[in-house]
Amino acid sequence: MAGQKMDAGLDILDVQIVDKDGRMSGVVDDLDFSWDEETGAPYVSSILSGPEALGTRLGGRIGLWMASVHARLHDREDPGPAKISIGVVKKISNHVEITVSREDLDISRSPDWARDTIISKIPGADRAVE
Amino acid sequence: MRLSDLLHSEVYDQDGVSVGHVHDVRLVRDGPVIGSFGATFSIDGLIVGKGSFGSRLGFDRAAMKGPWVLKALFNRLHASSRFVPWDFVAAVEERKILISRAAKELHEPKALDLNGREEA
Amino acid sequence: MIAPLLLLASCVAPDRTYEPYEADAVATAEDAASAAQTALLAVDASTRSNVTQNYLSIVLEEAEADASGVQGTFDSIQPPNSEADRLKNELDKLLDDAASVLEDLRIAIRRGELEKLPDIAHPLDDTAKKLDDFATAHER
Amino acid sequence: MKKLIEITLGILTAIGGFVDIGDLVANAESGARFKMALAWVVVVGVIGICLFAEMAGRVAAVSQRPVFSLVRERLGAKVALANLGASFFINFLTLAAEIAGVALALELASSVNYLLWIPLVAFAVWLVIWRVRFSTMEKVFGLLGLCLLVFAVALWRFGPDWGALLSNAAHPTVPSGEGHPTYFYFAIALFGAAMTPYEVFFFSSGAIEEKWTKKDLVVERMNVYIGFPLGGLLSLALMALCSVILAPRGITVSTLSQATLPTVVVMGKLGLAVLLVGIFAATFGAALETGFSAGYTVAQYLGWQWGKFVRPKEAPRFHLVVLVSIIMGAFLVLTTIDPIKVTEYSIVLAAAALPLTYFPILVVANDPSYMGEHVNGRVTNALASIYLGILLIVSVATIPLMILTKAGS
Repeated sequence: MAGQKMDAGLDILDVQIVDKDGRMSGVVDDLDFSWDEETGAPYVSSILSGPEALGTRLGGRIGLWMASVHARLHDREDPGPAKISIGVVKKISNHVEITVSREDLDISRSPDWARDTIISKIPGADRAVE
Repeated sequence: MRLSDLLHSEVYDQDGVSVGHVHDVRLVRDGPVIGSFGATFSIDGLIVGKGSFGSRLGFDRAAMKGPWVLKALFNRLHASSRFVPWDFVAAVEERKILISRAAKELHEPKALDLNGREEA
Repeated sequence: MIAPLLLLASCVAPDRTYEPYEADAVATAEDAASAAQTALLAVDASTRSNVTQNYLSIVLEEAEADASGVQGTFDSIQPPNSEADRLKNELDKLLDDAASVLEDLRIAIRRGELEKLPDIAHPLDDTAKKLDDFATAHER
Repeated sequence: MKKLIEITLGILTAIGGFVDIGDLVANAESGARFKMALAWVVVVGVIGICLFAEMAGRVAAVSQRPVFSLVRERLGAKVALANLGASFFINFLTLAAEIAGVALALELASSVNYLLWIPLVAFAVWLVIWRVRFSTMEKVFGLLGLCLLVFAVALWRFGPDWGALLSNAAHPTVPSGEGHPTYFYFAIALFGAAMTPYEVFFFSSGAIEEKWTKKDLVVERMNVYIGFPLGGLLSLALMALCSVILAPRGITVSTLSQATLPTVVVMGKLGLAVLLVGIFAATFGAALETGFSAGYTVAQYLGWQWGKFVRPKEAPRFHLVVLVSIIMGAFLVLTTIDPIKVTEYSIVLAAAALPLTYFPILVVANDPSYMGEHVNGRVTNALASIYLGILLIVSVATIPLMILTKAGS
């Protein structure tokens, strides 16, 4: 829908992201803009999601704390916030639907500490209940 | 540049007079084609106003009718909102945006309908 | 932010004059009367219909704990003058009476002597009334 | 038949959510101290929870968005984080209180000290969340919770002067010896107990767990309009029982056993057995709901996968939050802190935090970009606007009243 308009804060910021299999894959914590080389106008190039992006946005002590806890659990040196290219977005409505799998996203670049260290070690973690 | 760099920044007109804070950023789908998404959104302009409470509740949507108490309250709060077309933006600095026009040249933002079109 | 508020809400300031001390005495008498009445009601229930011993023992233990708790709190407040001393003596006598019956009740129920409960509880009725009268007399 | 079974979702959230440890304590206490003079608050609370739970359920069924996701989206990351902090803390206190409630019910049945039951109860709560099917869990605790009907049976068998009860409820007066601040403090406690936010966290997330869609709106409304008023009636029956049996003897309620005493006096051993099953089911059900809600709120704020409709390994952080909350809740009550006091604080603080949760629900329920044709009608909006006013007044009045009345003592 060319020419369609929306208000970024109202319609996309803080919206749930859902992957191609309908699995929840984070929240739109921020948007990243690039500059169009011809017109010079900024355009949305990617969605930022995860504690680094949220931490920066929250600012203050809580934001720093959030980013540092995340960094410690994931043992990486400041990789910058996780990005999801706008190119893999399928639809923006009640959810932001994307065309790829959660595992293939930048937000899954670090191993999942909660899953690997704790939850997967409890019997039944792999069993579907329904 | 990130969306959060723009939101809540204070906007000053050509005479250095504050117009208010950025409540929201209006996007329009006319940007470059990226991946399967197609044409991406580029920035249409800034919605700027005094105070900031309730800018993201959706009461500025044309189709949002009620409850009337809240609708009336937020209409009043947002009556002073102004739309700053992106062409007017001269510089984006730390928490501060400078525009190249005078505050009085700005108009109220137009409400969007459910299909993302501005109301006449 | 909430923790200090909870502390503030629950802390007991020392009483420097007679009036607040008397108010504390009234509250103590009311609470002790409530505990005594609870025990009486439980014993009454046990005579009218069969109630499990487990249940009765919990109710009676809690009533005893309640009564000794309020007495302990009251005794920890320093009486500000001699008038308050007299008030304290009067109330302590009643509290002791209630406590001793409640203790006997607990011992009896532990031994499984359910049939003895009404007789043991009997004087508690009178004590509870006196506690009520005390509260009424000093209420303002 | 299928519809009948589906209504158990409503009955679970009503019995386990409406009547939980908070309602048992608040209704018993206010019945014993104020007779029926606070009955109107229960009615106001029931209408309020019906109104907002129906909205939250409808939003979830239509837009597939649970409550805390909306809170984040409408209030923004910062305000929603403050809300998350408050809601999570209050929900945590409630979870701890419910675990203690289950343990106290077991103590009354076994005379084994409740503290010894707590680790076992906490483990059982976690195990049910981990292993038992969502719908099975609802049915079991929903149906067992109906044992609380014994309150109504006991009241009827006691044969009170119905006219006097009604007139006391219709013409509320503050009894002598009680001040107005205490009266309003208890009113807030009852209101908070009736409208605790975890009910809508759970109800809306549960609707998504159950894969409700627009087609289920009729069932959704029946759940709310039958389930919650039923819970409210049971609360009123308990209040009335305490007002006719405890109040005349000057008994104030400070333990769960005192709240059970009127039923036992009237119904004896059998009544006690049924009542303890009912309290067990209601508090256990509410412990499940608050345990889930701990995970729901955090996961929905951060966009993590949540829910029992996926394997635990698919929602590891959600399950970790649930697990840690249950363990911490158990530790809190193991400190021998008075579980009744924890309950009181949880419902009163819940009352103070109500607008944070209910305001975003009201906003989104009016937003056609989510709701399409299913936006609120005029009557709903008129009522909801009045309630928003009430919620704001309650929220502002709570903390000052808490300090003024030394928490109702």
